[in-house]
Amino acid sequence: MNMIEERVSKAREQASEFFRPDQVWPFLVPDQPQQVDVSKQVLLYVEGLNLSFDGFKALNDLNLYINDGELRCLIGANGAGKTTLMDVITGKTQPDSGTVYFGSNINLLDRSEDEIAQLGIGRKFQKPTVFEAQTVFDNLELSLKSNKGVIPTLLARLSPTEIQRIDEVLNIIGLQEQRFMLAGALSHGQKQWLEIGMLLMADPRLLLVDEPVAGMTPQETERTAELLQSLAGERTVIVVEHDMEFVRSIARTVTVLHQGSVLAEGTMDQIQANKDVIEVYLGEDA
Amino acid sequence: MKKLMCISFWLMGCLLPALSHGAEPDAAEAAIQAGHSDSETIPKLVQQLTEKSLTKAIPVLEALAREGGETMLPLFRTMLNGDLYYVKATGRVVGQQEVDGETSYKDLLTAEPVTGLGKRDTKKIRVNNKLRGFLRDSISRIQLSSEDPAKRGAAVRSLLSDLDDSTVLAISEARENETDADVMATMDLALAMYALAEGNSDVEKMDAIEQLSGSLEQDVRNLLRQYAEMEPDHSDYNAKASAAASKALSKIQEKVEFYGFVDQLFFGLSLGSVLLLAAIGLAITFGVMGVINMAHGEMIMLGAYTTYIIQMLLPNHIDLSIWIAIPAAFIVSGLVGVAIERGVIRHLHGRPLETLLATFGISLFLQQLVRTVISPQNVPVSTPSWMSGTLDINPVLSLTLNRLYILAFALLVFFALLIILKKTNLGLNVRAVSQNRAMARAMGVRSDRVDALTFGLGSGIAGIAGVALSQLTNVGPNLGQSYIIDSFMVVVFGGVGNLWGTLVAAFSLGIANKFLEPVTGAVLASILVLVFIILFIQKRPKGLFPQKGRAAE
Amino acid sequence: MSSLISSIFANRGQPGGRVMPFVMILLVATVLASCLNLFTPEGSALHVSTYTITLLGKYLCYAMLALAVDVIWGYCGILSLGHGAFFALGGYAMGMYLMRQIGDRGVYGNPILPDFMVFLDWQELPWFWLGMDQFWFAMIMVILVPGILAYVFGFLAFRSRVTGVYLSIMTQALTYALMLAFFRNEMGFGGNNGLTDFKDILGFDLQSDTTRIVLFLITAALLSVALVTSHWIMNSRMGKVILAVRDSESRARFIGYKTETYKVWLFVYSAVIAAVAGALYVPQVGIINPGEFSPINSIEVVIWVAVGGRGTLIGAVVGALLVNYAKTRFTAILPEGWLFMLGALFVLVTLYLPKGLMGLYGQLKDKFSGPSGPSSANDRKTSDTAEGASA
Amino acid sequence: MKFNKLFAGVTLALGTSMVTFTATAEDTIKVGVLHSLSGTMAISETTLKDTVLMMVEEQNKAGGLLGKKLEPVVVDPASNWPLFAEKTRELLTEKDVDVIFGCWTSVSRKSVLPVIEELNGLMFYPVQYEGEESSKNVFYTGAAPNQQAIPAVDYLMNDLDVERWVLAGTDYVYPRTTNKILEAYLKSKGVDAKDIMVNYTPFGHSDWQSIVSDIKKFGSKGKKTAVVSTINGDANVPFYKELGNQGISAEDIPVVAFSVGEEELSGIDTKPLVGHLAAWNYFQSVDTAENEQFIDTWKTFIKNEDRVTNDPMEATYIGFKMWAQAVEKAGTTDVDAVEKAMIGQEVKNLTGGVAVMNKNHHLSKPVLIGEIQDDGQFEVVWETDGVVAGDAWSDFLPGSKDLIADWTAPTECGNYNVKTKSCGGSMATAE
Repeated sequence: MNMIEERVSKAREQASEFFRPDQVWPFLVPDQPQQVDVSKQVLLYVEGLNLSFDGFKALNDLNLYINDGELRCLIGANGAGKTTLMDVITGKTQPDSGTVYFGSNINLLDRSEDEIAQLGIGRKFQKPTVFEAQTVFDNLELSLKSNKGVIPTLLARLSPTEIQRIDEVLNIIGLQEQRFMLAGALSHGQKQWLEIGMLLMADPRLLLVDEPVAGMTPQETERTAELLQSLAGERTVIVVEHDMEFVRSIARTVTVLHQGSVLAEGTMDQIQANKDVIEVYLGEDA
Repeated sequence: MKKLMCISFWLMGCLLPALSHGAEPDAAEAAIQAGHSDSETIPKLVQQLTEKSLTKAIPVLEALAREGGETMLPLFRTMLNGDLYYVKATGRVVGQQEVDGETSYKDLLTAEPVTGLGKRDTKKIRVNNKLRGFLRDSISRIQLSSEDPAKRGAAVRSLLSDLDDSTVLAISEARENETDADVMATMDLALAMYALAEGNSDVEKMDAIEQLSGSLEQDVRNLLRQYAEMEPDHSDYNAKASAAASKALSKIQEKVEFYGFVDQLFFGLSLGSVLLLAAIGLAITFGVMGVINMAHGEMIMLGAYTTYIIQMLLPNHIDLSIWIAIPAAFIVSGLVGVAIERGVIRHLHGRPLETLLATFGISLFLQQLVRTVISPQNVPVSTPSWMSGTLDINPVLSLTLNRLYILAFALLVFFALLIILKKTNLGLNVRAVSQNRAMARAMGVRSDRVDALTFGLGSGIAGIAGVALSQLTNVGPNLGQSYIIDSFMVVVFGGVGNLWGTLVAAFSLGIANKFLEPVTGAVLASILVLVFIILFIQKRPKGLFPQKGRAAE
Repeated sequence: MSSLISSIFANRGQPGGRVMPFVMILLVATVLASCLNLFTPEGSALHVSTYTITLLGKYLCYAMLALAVDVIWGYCGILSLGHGAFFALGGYAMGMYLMRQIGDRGVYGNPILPDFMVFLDWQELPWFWLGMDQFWFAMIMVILVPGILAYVFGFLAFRSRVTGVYLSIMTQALTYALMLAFFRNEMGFGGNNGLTDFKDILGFDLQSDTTRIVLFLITAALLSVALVTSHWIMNSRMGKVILAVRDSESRARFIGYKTETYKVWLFVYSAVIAAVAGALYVPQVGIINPGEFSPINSIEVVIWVAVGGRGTLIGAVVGALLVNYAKTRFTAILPEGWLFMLGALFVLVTLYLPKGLMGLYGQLKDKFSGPSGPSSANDRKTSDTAEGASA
Repeated sequence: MKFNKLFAGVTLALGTSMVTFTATAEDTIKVGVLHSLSGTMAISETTLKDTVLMMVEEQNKAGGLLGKKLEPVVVDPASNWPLFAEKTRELLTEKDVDVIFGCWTSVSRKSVLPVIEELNGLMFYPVQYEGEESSKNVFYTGAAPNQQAIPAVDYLMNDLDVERWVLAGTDYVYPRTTNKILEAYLKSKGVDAKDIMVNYTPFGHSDWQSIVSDIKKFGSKGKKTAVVSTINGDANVPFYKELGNQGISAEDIPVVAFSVGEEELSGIDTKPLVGHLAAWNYFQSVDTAENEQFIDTWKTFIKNEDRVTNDPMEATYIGFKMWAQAVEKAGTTDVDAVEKAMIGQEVKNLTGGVAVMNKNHHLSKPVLIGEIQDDGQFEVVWETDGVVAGDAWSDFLPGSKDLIADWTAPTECGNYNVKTKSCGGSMATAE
């Protein structure tokens, strides 16, 4: 008897909760663009991340904090989990456990790739991926920060400010001459630049850059270093790179990954002096 | 015991396919020569067969059976097979035989060969179903005294549906001298049925019901049902017997339902084995190489046509033809597969959608080729004698032999393939190329050769599947078309690149289909299965057993 | 200054090609043919027979279907082997309307039930036939039913990222399942016989030449509308997103486009074009039956597109017209040879004409007038990567 | 832009080339042949095309018709139903044929019907079908259900004492209708509803295990059982094979089929079929002088000793002969005149007796039942006394029991309702 009463009252409670006049139902709440909360000066929180593929631990209790406006380099041997980490941050892969927060308020694991991109996290792939069948200009136009719903996109017209913005970026990446060339016809280095340009178009808060100078000439590498350095401060940049010279030239803080977790963190000099690192990573080179 | 019999029977079927023919008629002929019949009446009666119309033939045959007894066996058998003729000119009744394409005749009463007759000189003595039924019954009755216990048992069983005084008398006489336990049990059953049907005392009937209650024989059930459902105003009504009968019936029913379930399971497994055979070649070309071969169905078709051609070439060795056809079909389809790979697919590497279109074109081409070269009609493929018939477990459960063989064959092919891929050098190369082409090439694997061989292997196995399918269904230009969608479904459902997945998928789809069919009907069952797969793939895009890890991305 | 130049040239190498002149030619040709049918005497050398008109009308419906396939295959890399299903569903919706229009003129004279239902002893109209006697309702159904099916299928498939070959096979299974279903007489769509023996549409006699001409012109007009709309979509930023999805879906996602939504809506758009084509097809050929669902029909459409040149709107239309015209001609001369030809066409086009006739035209132009721009020089390469991405 | 000009040229060229000039040679009578030569139905229909060509050749040898030669016009509708309508229009308007012999499936006939009525053509349809149709412009020379199904059931009931019935068919209109008619007929004969089992399968069904096992169970209830099969084409072989494999012989449960003829048997291993039955109006094995001559002519014409003849071929033969006679009688090939002259025409059957064209455009023919022999031929085991008149509208269907067809004055209606005394439906308004 008691039990039934209890249940009825509980149900009534639930029902009244559901029909509360001062609230809309959760599924009717419009998606509000959330502001990233960086009051703690930290832009990215990665905590306790675990991920395994068929028994192979790609990420092993990984913890990483990136400050707002920082330029961070990630280094590590192949299979250390660098790319997998990026996959997790950008929503491509779901971890087995752990949390990833953008600012202190946005849980990235709840979101899909495109939502994460719209939050202002841009990613450059290891292998340059641009839309090869379209012109450089179109590539940049597509990357504009704009409403990316179907109907707005269908009706979108380039405004003068947007065209100006594209020109600006074309200048930065040095591809004004090639603006009407198909992206597929660009050289490897130019594609890398174009991809970085596409990231810039979106005006991102956080840039994840995977091996930006692979296959570049020394001059191009130098320009890339300059570019990345100029970005830091206003934006936050995480660079994954194998080229130690390049890392040294840009990095303020370096994080070393090994077997899916953080091995060491510090300035380049500190890292190079770190025993563990010498053993597992630099040791191989020496 | 049954299991043992089953296995030994199977082995015999496999090893001695050619031996099952032609031993028995001679024994019966010897009996004729001993000849104790009335030399006057029998030939006269036989003569009447050529004159009487079909409806009047039964009294003549009855008289013959009465007069001739065992000596009539060859005549009855020949007539049953439709090989009884008479010479137009003389009216002499002869049996026709075909040996190695040669037609010969012999007198059935004297067993003397009759020479000098051509096909035009004789006319067939017609039989219809009524006559066939009668002949079969007579043969059974005569065979009650056969040497072979299995034959005696079959004879009694076939008489169960038609028990009359004379039959029962014959059975009870035979019962006296019977030594074989199984046959004795069947005979007792027959006598019990008779006692229930015609008996006088209640005690007798109750005993009979008691005796019948464990039997699965269809005729027993019908008889019991008669009693169980008998209306109270019926003259034979007996409340006690009726209750006992319905109790016995429900006991039997439980068993029947169980065996019905087993039967359905077997149907499902059998359909699954067909799906497995059809899909397994695809699992290799699609799963391992990533090539969509829409001409896969036509590889199956080529295999089936190879069987047909082998049977055309060896018309007198149907029993052997399958054994020749299996390697032949493998080679034919395999070579065509290699040719397709070298000629077309190689040029479309890394463009799977294009491969799909090109191979679809090839499939149209091959179909039309068969139509033009062979015939647009279906072609006849015979079933070897060792593959026809059933394996009777009990009266309600009998498994058809050809399905049983195909089930075993499908599993054999599957495991052979598994071993090839796991243990041989070719398998190693195939797996290497499928996982990382560039690296395999760098290691010295000749990837183009491996591609051609893999494709040949997949196609060859499709050819073998064609041999099996030729035993079940039409062999015609459209054969492949009807299996291609199902094959794709199986592979996709199981998970591309996973042979075990294909196995599980084939059998689960087969069984699901067969268990749905009684509820929904055949069409709706296949629609439901298709819709289920479509939804399933949305849920798990990589199938039941997906390949995991970064390599799978 | 530089921004001005950008805006002018932003549309260079436009994905749709030049479509307006083509539409003009199409419309002029159809109107001309119609006039020649209506206003010239039968024996005249210029007379276009009604037979030719129905034939051309059929071709135009096919062209529209090809356009639908091209929109998703050529531009978005989704190879649908089941577009015949949407075509047939549109056709069935139209067929149901036409069936209801027969009224009591059927052989059994039943004012409500179509003949095949009387035949099978049905007592009342199934619920899904209700309302189909209203033209507006039927036309909504023409669009709604295939549209919703495409939406549900696309939503499920694209959300779970079924792509490439898997998707092709699933679409094939979809149309195959529908074919089996429509073959069932219990479904209430006339089983194997389908719907036929139509009398009139909106009160106009379907057998009069004028009605035929009007249907023919409407088909041409709607094909033009579809061409222009598709052209507009493909030249908008959405078109660029669609190309981006085809060439590198993950990149598109990482710059913030919800690609599955784009794919779903494009799929629905394409399905609706196919459905409208089917709805126009039925009154012109006079019958719709489950054979239209058969997977081989859908695959044939793909080859029309491939022949014409995928990724160009005009190519799809031209391909459909050419292949079907060839089919009409060759089956008359050598019925047995047609399948050989069709088979060979599949193989040769995929091997040697990956961009179809429109691509061939580009290739030839380059050969004779020298390399004129970067776009054609890179055709081959881009098509390769396009495929790689869609795999 | 260049391309567009080019394309414009091409379209114009296409357009004009289709404005075909029909060279109207007045000295021939054109005979249209509308049978699929490719696609799924080509297997069956190609034979009928050849039969018509043979009949045309024979007729021309005998001096043609009305002093003119006959000229066959063959088109290929490719087993594609809309294409049947299109090709009919082509035959009637572009090729100006005087008569069409064609169609096999019901759906192809239904597709052709509106066109042939619109353009007032004349067609002969040579295949057994479900009935429920009579068009002014079509003559049906194949069997209606009462000329095949009902006699077959009578035979099973009276001669084989069958009490339980399995009606198994492919799921399309012919089996559906035939089974509806049979169900009503059996019930009218006092058969209980639970002694009838109806089953439908899709086209080309190949896995018959469950259904055959159901039939076996259904047939093991102690009453004599028979299967009435309207299973179509390709599905038959696996069906009979499964029957044989599950040990069901023709004596236990005979199967009587309406779609299995000599032509179908020539493509299969007949061993499992021996003893099963088929009902037709014609069997190749029937021993008459006309038949012998027909078979000889056929084998010479087709240059193949192994080719067989079958019922639809006889129907084509009868239809062609009747048409020729009607044209002679009318003295013209004008459709209306020939249509009037057709009614009452008589042609000797190949199986003996005389076929008569009735007022409802259906034939009166004898019905034969044959048992399948191991050489792929049939042994006639039963035949009707005299001929049976084809019934366009079945008396056993509620929708059509009051309908008759009568194309003579004053009725002139394909679906005349004898109760309301009115001509319902399309045929009346089309006049």
